[in-house]
Amino acid sequence: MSAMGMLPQTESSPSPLRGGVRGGGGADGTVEPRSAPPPPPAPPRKGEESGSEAGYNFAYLDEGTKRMIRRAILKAIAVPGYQVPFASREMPMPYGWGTGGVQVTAAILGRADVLKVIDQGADDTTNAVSIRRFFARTSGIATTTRTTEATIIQTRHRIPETPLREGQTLVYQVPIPEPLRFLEPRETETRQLHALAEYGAMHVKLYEDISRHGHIATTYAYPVEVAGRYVMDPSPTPKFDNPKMDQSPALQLFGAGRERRIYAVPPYTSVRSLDFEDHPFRVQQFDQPCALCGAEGVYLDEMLLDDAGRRMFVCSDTDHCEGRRADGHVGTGDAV
Amino acid sequence: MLAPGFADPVHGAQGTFRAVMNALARPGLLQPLDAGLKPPAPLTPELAALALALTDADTPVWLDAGLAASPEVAAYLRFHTGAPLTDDPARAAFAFIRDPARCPPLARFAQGTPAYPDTSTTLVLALDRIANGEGLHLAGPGIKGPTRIALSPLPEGFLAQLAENRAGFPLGVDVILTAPGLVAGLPRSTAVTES
Amino acid sequence: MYVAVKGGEAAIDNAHRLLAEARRGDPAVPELTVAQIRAQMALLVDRVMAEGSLYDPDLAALALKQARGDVVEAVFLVRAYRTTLPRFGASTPVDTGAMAVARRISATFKDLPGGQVLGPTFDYTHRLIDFALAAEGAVEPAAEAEPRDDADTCPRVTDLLAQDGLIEPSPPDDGAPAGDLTREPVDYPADRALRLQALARGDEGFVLGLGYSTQRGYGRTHPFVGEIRVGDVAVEFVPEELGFPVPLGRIRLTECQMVTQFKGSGTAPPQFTRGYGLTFGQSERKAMAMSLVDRALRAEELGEPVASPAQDQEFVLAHCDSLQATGFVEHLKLPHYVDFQAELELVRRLRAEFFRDSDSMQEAAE
Amino acid sequence: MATRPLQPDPEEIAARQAVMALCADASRDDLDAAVKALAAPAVEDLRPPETGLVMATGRIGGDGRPFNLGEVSVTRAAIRLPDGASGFAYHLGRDRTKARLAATLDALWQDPTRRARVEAALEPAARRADADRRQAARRTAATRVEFLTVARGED
Repeated sequence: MSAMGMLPQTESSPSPLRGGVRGGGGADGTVEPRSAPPPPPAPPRKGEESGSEAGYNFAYLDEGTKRMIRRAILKAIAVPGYQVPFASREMPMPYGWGTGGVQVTAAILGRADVLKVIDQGADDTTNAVSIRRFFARTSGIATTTRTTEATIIQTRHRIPETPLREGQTLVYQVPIPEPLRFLEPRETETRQLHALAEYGAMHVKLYEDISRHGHIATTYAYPVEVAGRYVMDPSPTPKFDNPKMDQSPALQLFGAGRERRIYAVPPYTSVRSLDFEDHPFRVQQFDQPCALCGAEGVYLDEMLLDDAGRRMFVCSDTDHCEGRRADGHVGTGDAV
Repeated sequence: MLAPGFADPVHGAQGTFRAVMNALARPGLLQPLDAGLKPPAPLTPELAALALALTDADTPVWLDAGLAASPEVAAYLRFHTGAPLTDDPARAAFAFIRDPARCPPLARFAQGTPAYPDTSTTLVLALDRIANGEGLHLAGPGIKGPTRIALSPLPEGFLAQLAENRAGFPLGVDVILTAPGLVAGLPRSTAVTES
Repeated sequence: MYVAVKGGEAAIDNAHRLLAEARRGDPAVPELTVAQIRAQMALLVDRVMAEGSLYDPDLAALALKQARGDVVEAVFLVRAYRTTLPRFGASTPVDTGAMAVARRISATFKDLPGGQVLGPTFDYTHRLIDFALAAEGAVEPAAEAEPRDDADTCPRVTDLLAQDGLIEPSPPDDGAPAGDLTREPVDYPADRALRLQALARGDEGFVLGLGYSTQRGYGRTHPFVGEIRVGDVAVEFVPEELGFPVPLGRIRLTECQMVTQFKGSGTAPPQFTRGYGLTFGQSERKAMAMSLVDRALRAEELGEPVASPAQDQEFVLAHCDSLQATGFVEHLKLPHYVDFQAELELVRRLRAEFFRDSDSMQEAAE
Repeated sequence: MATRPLQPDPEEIAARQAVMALCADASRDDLDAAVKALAAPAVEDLRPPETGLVMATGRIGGDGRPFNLGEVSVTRAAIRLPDGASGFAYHLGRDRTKARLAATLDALWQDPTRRARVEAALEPAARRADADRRQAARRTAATRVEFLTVARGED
């Protein structure tokens, strides 16, 4: 079997138009003319002249992989909330540590972009530092910690407090993209449920919370309905952030590397947190402001100060907090 | 002699993709697209940019009669993309249409399946002119407030076909509109009406 | 009074430097060479190649050195390296029937053409620690004997059984290329070729546990080892520009043919069924376990109830990859304090409500 | 196409494959010695030597439908001699220098007037490979369990 024989094999594929890169050239980003007469005239490898560090393609991924991911992103935008399967690659960081978000960011990133990476809302958490360095090293693009300066923000578990604007893209790292997974572990089943828009089980689950606890006991990864059709997992952001997704001016892209899914919410799209008439959706509230900047109505981290139970609540969004302090806002600076 | 592809393959493809991504994320809004290509006629620079940025050996491509009739176009696309050409619109991942007035009905292209609505065709049309602020009214995800788009030439019965396409959501095709220097998107999620 | 400081960057840098020193260990002890690892930790290298899904002994040995001997970490390095390389294409299928056999045994026939050949095996060694190995020393050279006439003709046991129609034939080659789970996401149900690819690169411990579970009744298949063979096979590839198969060299493989429970129906005569295992390197445990699980995963095809984990292909395929498993299990050590804060707030509220309710109930009772 | 080696003769292909197999098994030093002994002219890369992957495929049950077993690292080289003859090499591993040497030998071998000298230059490597194989077979043979086949006992 030759490499050529492996190429366009749409006949045997169950879903003929899904472009997993198969066999043959292209995987390395070279554009070797597949029917041009051999021997190939040694085209320069794409990216070798463009990458920032010798030996890496720009943003690490080869061009064939980027094309495959880009096609998935376009489909995801066209069908808001639907999880598009994609041929996730093995990245130089572990599955579960943001490989999906990293692949999405790598596929959309250009030289003019300014990248911000946050984890738990903060730019200085270890995994955020590691991912930001990865892109700085492999693409040479500018990075920032300021939400307002960024064109692309990759995030794990938070949406920035500073309202996003048109032209920005928020890329979420997603561990389990399937909102129905914990109700039905089988992919074959959940795929059918989405196809039929059969979301009754999700409502039953939420309602069981109400009958047991008096209210819905889901505090993060709280399911949403997108554009009136698909129920979607917003990634494990606290439900505090769910309202920020609705009608956001920014494009929201979601990448799940290990589970091999990409999905999207276009700007100005309705994102409704599932709820009931007698139990409307409500977000968490904190009893005190940020101890550093005095902000209220923001999400706070709880820091333990000693073994006597003293604790301090501070902004989870470090950039928002710094900005407020630079503007002269101060908190108590001490434990509650 | 074969016409060259992107002067910088990495960033040419990235820039084209971002224009298309923005176009589909904000249906109807015009995005600038100048990839600096000079493909053989009748392929337009915009059609060529999308083909080079998005297609490869994994994406069967359908060409309309005018494009398919040109061996230079086929050679150009084959060399730069390696994409297999298909004459069955229902098998195409991408369809490139130089002559929109004679575009086959949208329903003849792949519509996707209920389990995999992403396995549908993306159509790329070369128009003479696209303008905002006049013409058809758009509504749906990605659209903020009243948005209008005027297209010419328009395939016959296009509006009814788009309505049918929208009614089948989440199945259906996605349409990318190009004109000289411009690209706009009409994803299947967009409702298009005359008034 | 507390103020905020930047936490991560310097700590990460210093952790990496500390790791480099820890990897090297006591500088008074000579440093391991890659050649030493390749030659003397050969079975470990084989395992990294099998689960790394990349046959390259030098690379696997280097990965083990870098990973301080951690198998999964070494597999990870190999897989990430693989992502950066172009794919030239696929080989012609290797012919295990033409294997230059280093070991070949059958549990179903006492003697057979090609013979029972033990090769370099731990079997029948008494597992007593050899303290002499603590010192360096020469090894007695291996014994040699003139190969028998039939040593080069080593038919598969399954072929011998098939001559009498006693065993089902292998699924015929219809010319369709096999699906590749590294190139497209698995769409369930996955066919047997995809399942074998997943098992071949699957975590040895996980596959072993599943195979064992079938023996204990969770999807029992009544297996016999028809044959295990270990040896070298030639790999060939047809480059575009040449149009004929080019020999790339030889690789060591382990193959297991498991002969299992006979089946019959109104239309088909009773015959044995088969499970198949094939792995890079010398790894009988992996190949045997793989063949058990392969057979168990054929339950639906063979009309058996799908009731046990080893028979459930979504369960097996979604969880057998050591990198996916380790990544997701270990990601729990990443910061989760935003989510945990959300849960804390809820639990505090629920507890407050609980005690308020029980207080009022107590008051009502009093 | 001048550089396409048109070889309809199956015997010729088999002989070329045998030399390729020998080069794949041989060490870089073996090939270097052979190329030096042949006083090979300077070669030009048709394509820079490159390391990539070939998906090794097996067959279900050993003889059935193919499946993907896992990849092997492969290095390839394509060169052209000053007289225009081209040579190719693909083999396991990541040694680009060795691949270019093997491609050079492939190009030289295709010239019928040089063929015997190329094979002679590779003779030491061939002898060593053969001796290694024989020794491995003898050691394996010593571990064969011999049964008196007439008097089968009970299991």
